[in-house]
Amino acid sequence: MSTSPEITNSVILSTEMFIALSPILLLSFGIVLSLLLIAWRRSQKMIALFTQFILVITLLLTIHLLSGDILVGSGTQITTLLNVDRFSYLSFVLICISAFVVVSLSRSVLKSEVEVHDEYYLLILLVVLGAGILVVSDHFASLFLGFEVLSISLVGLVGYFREHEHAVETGFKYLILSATASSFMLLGIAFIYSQTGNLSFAVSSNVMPWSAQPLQIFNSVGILLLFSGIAFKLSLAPFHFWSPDIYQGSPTPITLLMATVSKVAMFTVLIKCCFSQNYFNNESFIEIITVVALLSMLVGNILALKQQNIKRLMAYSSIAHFGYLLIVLTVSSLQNTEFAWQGALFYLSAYLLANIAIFTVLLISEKHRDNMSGDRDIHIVDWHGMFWKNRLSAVLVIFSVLALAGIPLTMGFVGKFYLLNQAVIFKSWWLISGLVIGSGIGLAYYLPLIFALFKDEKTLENQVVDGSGVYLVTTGKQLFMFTLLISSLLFGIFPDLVSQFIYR
Amino acid sequence: MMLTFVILGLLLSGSLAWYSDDKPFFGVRFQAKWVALVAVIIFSLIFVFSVYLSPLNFQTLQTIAHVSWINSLNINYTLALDHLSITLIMLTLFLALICILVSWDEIQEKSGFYYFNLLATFAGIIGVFSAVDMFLFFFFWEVMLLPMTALIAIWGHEKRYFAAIKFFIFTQVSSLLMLVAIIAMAYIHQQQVGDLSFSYQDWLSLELNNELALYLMLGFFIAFAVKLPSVPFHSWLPDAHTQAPTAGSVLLAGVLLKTGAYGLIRFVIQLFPQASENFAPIAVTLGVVSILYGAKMAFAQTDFKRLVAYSSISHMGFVMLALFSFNEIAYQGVIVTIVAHGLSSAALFSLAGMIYQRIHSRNLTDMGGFWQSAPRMGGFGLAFAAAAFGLPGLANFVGEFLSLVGAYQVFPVMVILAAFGLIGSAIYGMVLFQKTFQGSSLKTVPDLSCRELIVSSSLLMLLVILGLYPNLLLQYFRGVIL
Amino acid sequence: MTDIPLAHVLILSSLLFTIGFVGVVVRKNTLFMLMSLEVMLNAVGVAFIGAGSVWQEADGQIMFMLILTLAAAEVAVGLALLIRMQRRYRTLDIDVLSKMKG
Amino acid sequence: MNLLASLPLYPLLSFLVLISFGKRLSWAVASWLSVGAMGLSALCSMLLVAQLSTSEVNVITSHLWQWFSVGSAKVNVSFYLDALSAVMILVVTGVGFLIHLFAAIYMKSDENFTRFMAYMNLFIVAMLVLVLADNLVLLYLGWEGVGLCSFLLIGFWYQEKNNVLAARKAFIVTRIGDTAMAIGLFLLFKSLSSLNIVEINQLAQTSETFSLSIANNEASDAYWAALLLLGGAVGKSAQLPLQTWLPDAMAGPTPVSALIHAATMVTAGVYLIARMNGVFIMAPEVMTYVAWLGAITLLLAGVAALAQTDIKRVLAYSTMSQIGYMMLALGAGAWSAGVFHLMTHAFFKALLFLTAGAVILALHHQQNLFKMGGLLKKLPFESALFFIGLACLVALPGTSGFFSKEAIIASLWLSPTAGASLWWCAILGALLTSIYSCRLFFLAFLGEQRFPKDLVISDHLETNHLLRGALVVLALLSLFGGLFTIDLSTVLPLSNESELSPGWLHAVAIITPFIGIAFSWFYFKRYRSRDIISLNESQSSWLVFCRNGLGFDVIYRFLLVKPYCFITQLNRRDLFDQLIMLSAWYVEIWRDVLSASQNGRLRWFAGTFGLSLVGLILVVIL
Repeated sequence: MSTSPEITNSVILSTEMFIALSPILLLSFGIVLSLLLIAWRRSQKMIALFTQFILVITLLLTIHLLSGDILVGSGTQITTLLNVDRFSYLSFVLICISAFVVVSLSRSVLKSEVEVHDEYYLLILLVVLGAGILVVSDHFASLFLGFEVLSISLVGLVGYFREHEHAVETGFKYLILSATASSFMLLGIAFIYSQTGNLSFAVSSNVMPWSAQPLQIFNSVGILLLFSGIAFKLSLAPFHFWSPDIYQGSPTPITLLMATVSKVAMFTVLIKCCFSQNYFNNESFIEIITVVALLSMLVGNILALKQQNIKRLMAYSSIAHFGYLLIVLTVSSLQNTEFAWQGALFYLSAYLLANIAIFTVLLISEKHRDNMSGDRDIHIVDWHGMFWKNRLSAVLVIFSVLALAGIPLTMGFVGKFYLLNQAVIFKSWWLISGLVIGSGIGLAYYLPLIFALFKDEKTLENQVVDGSGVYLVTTGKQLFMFTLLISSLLFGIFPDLVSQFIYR
Repeated sequence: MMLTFVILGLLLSGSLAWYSDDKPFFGVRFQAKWVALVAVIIFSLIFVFSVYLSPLNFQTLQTIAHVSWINSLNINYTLALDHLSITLIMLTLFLALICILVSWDEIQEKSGFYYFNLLATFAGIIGVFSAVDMFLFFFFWEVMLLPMTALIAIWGHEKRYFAAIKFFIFTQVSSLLMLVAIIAMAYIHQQQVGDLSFSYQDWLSLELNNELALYLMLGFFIAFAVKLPSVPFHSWLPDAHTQAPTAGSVLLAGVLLKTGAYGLIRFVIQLFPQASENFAPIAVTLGVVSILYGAKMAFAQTDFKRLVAYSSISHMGFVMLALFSFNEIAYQGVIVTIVAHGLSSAALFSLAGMIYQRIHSRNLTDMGGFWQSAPRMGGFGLAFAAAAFGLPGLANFVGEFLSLVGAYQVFPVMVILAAFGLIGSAIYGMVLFQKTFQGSSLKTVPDLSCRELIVSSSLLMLLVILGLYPNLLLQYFRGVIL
Repeated sequence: MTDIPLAHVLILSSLLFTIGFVGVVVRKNTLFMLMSLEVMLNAVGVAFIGAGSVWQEADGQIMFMLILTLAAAEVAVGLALLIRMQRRYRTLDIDVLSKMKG
Repeated sequence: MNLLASLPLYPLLSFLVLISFGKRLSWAVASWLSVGAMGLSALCSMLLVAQLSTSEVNVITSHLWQWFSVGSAKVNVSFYLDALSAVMILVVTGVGFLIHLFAAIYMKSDENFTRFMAYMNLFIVAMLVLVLADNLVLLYLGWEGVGLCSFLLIGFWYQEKNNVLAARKAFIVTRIGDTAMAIGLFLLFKSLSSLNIVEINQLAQTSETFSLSIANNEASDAYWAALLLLGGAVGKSAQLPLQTWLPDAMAGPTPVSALIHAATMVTAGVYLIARMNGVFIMAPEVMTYVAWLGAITLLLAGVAALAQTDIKRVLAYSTMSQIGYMMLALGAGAWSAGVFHLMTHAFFKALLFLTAGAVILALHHQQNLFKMGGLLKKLPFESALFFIGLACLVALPGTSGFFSKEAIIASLWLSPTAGASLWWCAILGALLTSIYSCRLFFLAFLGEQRFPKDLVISDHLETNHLLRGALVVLALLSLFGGLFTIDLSTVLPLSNESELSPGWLHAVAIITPFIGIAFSWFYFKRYRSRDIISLNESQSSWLVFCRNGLGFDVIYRFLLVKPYCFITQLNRRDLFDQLIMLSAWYVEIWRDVLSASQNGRLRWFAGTFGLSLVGLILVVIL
């Protein structure tokens, strides 16, 4: 239910604003076109190709806008709701890339079904649209709108394959919990609105009207509730309970979608909201951030320790990673928000790359096992000896796991280095020790995962993968995996390639 | 430039060895181990000649390569050499030869990947010894760990995964502390001098207040104390040694422990002279405790490799004691001990490997009386055990004697306690030698093959030469005032 | 303009919200969970209306309009899932849906 | 390469040849090589001594290369020959050559003969380096080398368990002494900042800080340095605290006991104290400790020798007591008397051991005295030689033992650091010596034949002229050794015989051996009477206590060995490792708790939402 702004008179939307917003407009136009396409001819291949086409066009347009000079400085304000600046469109680039990957991966998953799944692609486009709105939002209403578009379409996607045993359970859990979270967030927004009187992120101190005296308690509780809603979506520590089950229950491409698109969007909007409202000099907010960050670093890593199911393991590791990312928020003054943004974006791109790689290999081994009957989830034991059977995917997994663990030679390390830079500058010693202990515990489950690839016990007790174990991987997939490997290595050793693109 | 050439060359030849493992190549069945051997020989010759011929005076740090890497944080790829790193790199290259020869026919399956990991570790270690930009140092410090952990995890013995994980986590967590210290130092440099810099030479000129300097020094000290296993952080070493393949433990004991000592010399003593001066009493007690504790634990072991591992902890205790006594004689003792311990522990571990290949067990109880059937191995075993407990005439004695004489000037009581370590080392040296070679002979064991003979005799020859003429090494370290 | 102090409105909406929340946590039947979700959303609506009236702006009411649409969308999807659950598990008890553990 | 540098070279070369070729060499070639090398070095040492006596500066040095430098002090591999080391090299190479000759024949039947001779040569090299070293570090090298060779030779027949244990015990006990000496070295370097022996002796006298007793504690550097050097000497020469290893060292072949545990190695401690007299003079209290130590060891060893049943252990304890005499002499300041006794003792103790070896071989490895008896008739030649040895041991007038022991006893009465009481100990020791020698002689040679009649005496030792020649030379040396008046005045400080000690001292000293002989003639009548066939040693608890070395072994095992083993076994699994594993286990517990919280129930998830909100509010408020 996207509202297309062209109908209102043009004074609100000048051409320059129109250009600035063009990627998101193009996206929504694309959704409408795909609806028409479904109405015209229902063919699985057509809709998939069209969605990929739309995403590529949006991506190219955003990159063109970025390389241009429209988005310099604090960015253009489009109506009070949206504010487009460099960093939001940089994260939108990340979102489009991962959405494109999700769409191309799910083409092979959907092929095995019998009826046509065009609404699957539509929902993915809606998720991307929601993320797009979130990324550029500057107002609580647009935040709320983006949040809801994202969550509702994800609910549809999460329980997509009806005959999977956990489909209903996952759908229901996600629906109820995201509804609760959004209502908590709304309550928070209501409280903040009642105190400050304005819903937009831009700080304006209009005076309290005559009767009500300012109730400071509601303002800070409001901020807390707002943060809890966002924290739910980022699956940070105290609100992380939903993510393992949903990650495990939903189909793999959708898990990837959730792990990348929704989290990147939510984190960008969290940074935008914090920096524009300069919450960072609000002392209690920093305290909450530190507590939540520490909790998620420890809980995320500890929970993953003996986890055998790879999807749940990825869920826990993403909890931990967003715990690390929260360090970015503990900025001490306005002018080094620039540096915080760079650190966050670099770390997010490293995290994305690693997740995409692991989920691609996960999908391949799942597809291989599907035609072997039994659709049980992939466990670490299924990946035994993969290094000796198909080397490329094993090397890819090794490097992405190392990136997640933050070992040099990979992009993850440079990301962690930036975070540490941030933490050391602002002397947040608690977060540093949390980071050190967290990555120490993290190694205790990343390393067994890597060693499992090398184990080639001849006697596989639960014979899941057949003797040969050599997956037949289409050349397209191999090429894709090869590019992923090369890019993760290249960006790891020469991080300047990425950062000079961010730092302009 | 030649150093980068050596490092990259080792990596490339490792991948060549991996790629060309038993593939027919112009008719001859190419073997990874030959590729590795030839590569190491070539690169060590290149290194030796280029150092020998280079006009630079290596008394102080001479930068070899300087290329900008991450210019947003002013990090650049700078390598530098001085006498200390040259000696250690030469020790590494020599032990590289020994590792390849030792694992000649021990590694049968997946040997291509094995030699890749081996050469990659050597490249990482040479990088560690020569990196001067702290970020690059940390980069090599971690890169060196990956192939080493792979070596332990894939070709190790029964409990290899646990040992590999423990080894990795120990070093990783402690080096993260070092990373925090590095970043903090970089920012202090920014505050004091204006621009952000990670290069070691710039940091030498910083002056820090005492309390901050102590914390920073501790950050570095813990990372190197874990690597040079001093007592509280040593428990990864016995596990890593017992489970690693022979070449792995030769490499681990011979060189990886030396990176800890090198780090202490370069980045703790010279970077924070004042802070380490008032930290010295604690560090010296740590050193003495690890000498006595290592000797005591070594005596209690029944596993050959575990015993030798604990003995290296004891030997490294001498290094810690001598380093923190800030005495010029002790510093020379440290240099000789480092090289001597590198050779003698590498020798003992290759001996352990030879015995393991013959009786497929490391347990001292099922050894005994090998002197009867393998007199030459017995002779070498005696010489290496003698080196371990510091028999004069072999290199370890010179190192220990100089360290203790130097340290005595500053900490007399501590040195007397450390001297009990000499008795302790004699006891475990006896236990090690007598349980394997003397006593009633249970099994007959074939004597040394010619390959093993080359390995042992080259090691012994070096130990004797260094023992009787240590000036070969010490002339470079005259008058180096810490 | 009946001058109901802002605090009262906020406290009312918080109370209503907690009632809805407790409803979600305690009720075993999925239908009632959806209903208590509605209660929570409406409580937030009240808060917005109250805040809007204090600041003499229409923002609060616009937000309430948005919340209504949201509530409608959620209930629609919720009921669809409800029907699927009824057909699959023959019961509406929420604890049936807790197979994924650990 | 002048003569002095070549002295240790010959045995070293023969050692290298023997080791590298090992079993491929036949007996003849190996024995010729080793004995020949020894002969060459003996000849060379005689030439050197002759050269020394003619040269006016009475010191010969030869510098090989600079080993390393400790700060400003240069530690180099160079040899230094003066009167004292001349005596020592004569003893080492002379007696060593004769023992090598005997060993070549004695060990003929052993299959790793070459390894044995190689070790013997290596031992001689190490001993020569020890004696000729011009600085303490080179001396320490010789010192440890000698310790290693004694370990190898004691544990030569390493198949039996107790040989292995004896070798280990010898090495570790001497190693304790060596560590004490090493610490002494460090102290000497710290206070005198030089390691060269001659410099140290001069500096010790001149530098005032060295002997100045520091105000608070009265012990001065000299006191500690001397005490530590004494610790080293005590370890090597098997004196009181560290003497338990010598009796067990008899597990090695007899030539080894002769060479190492009688003539050369055990005297290294005496040599060290004599050589470092400069330091000891500056610490008179330590000199008295040395004297008292020597006296007590003297008495203990004498008592223990009385109760032994094995012929070699008797000789071992007698060596210990004779070295006690030397220590007593050095403690009393009679430096040259001590060294003189060292020389004569080397001759007759080597003679005693070799003849005992011949007797043991003749009786097919029978070492128990109570299984011998009546050998005078069976082995007249050996018994005569044994009698000569015992005569010198007991110091009957005219024998070399008499001259050296009298010199020591005479100088005790008046010496400042020793006194009358020590003189009486020396006399009592002489008495004990004569008693156990007679007991030994009666048991072994007089009395009834207690070994089985049909035992044919293996005679291949008898007919060997070379062997007999060697023994005869040794006998002559021990009889007339006393006549060589070695003039050590240039090296060692003169002891004060100036004022005369009371006349009757001399008489008492001469009579005591005869009193002892007379007493044992009647007391041990049973042993020498012809008609008693079976004799077995009495098992009275007191005698068994003495036989096991007066309980020192038991004490040490109880005080040191057991607790050390207990502690190591207690902490086998490495306390620190447990701590780390504890933290890993703690994380494990948290993992189980948290994964239980993931119970998959939707209502629980919603509930945690509210709970965590309340928690965070509390955090904000606190």
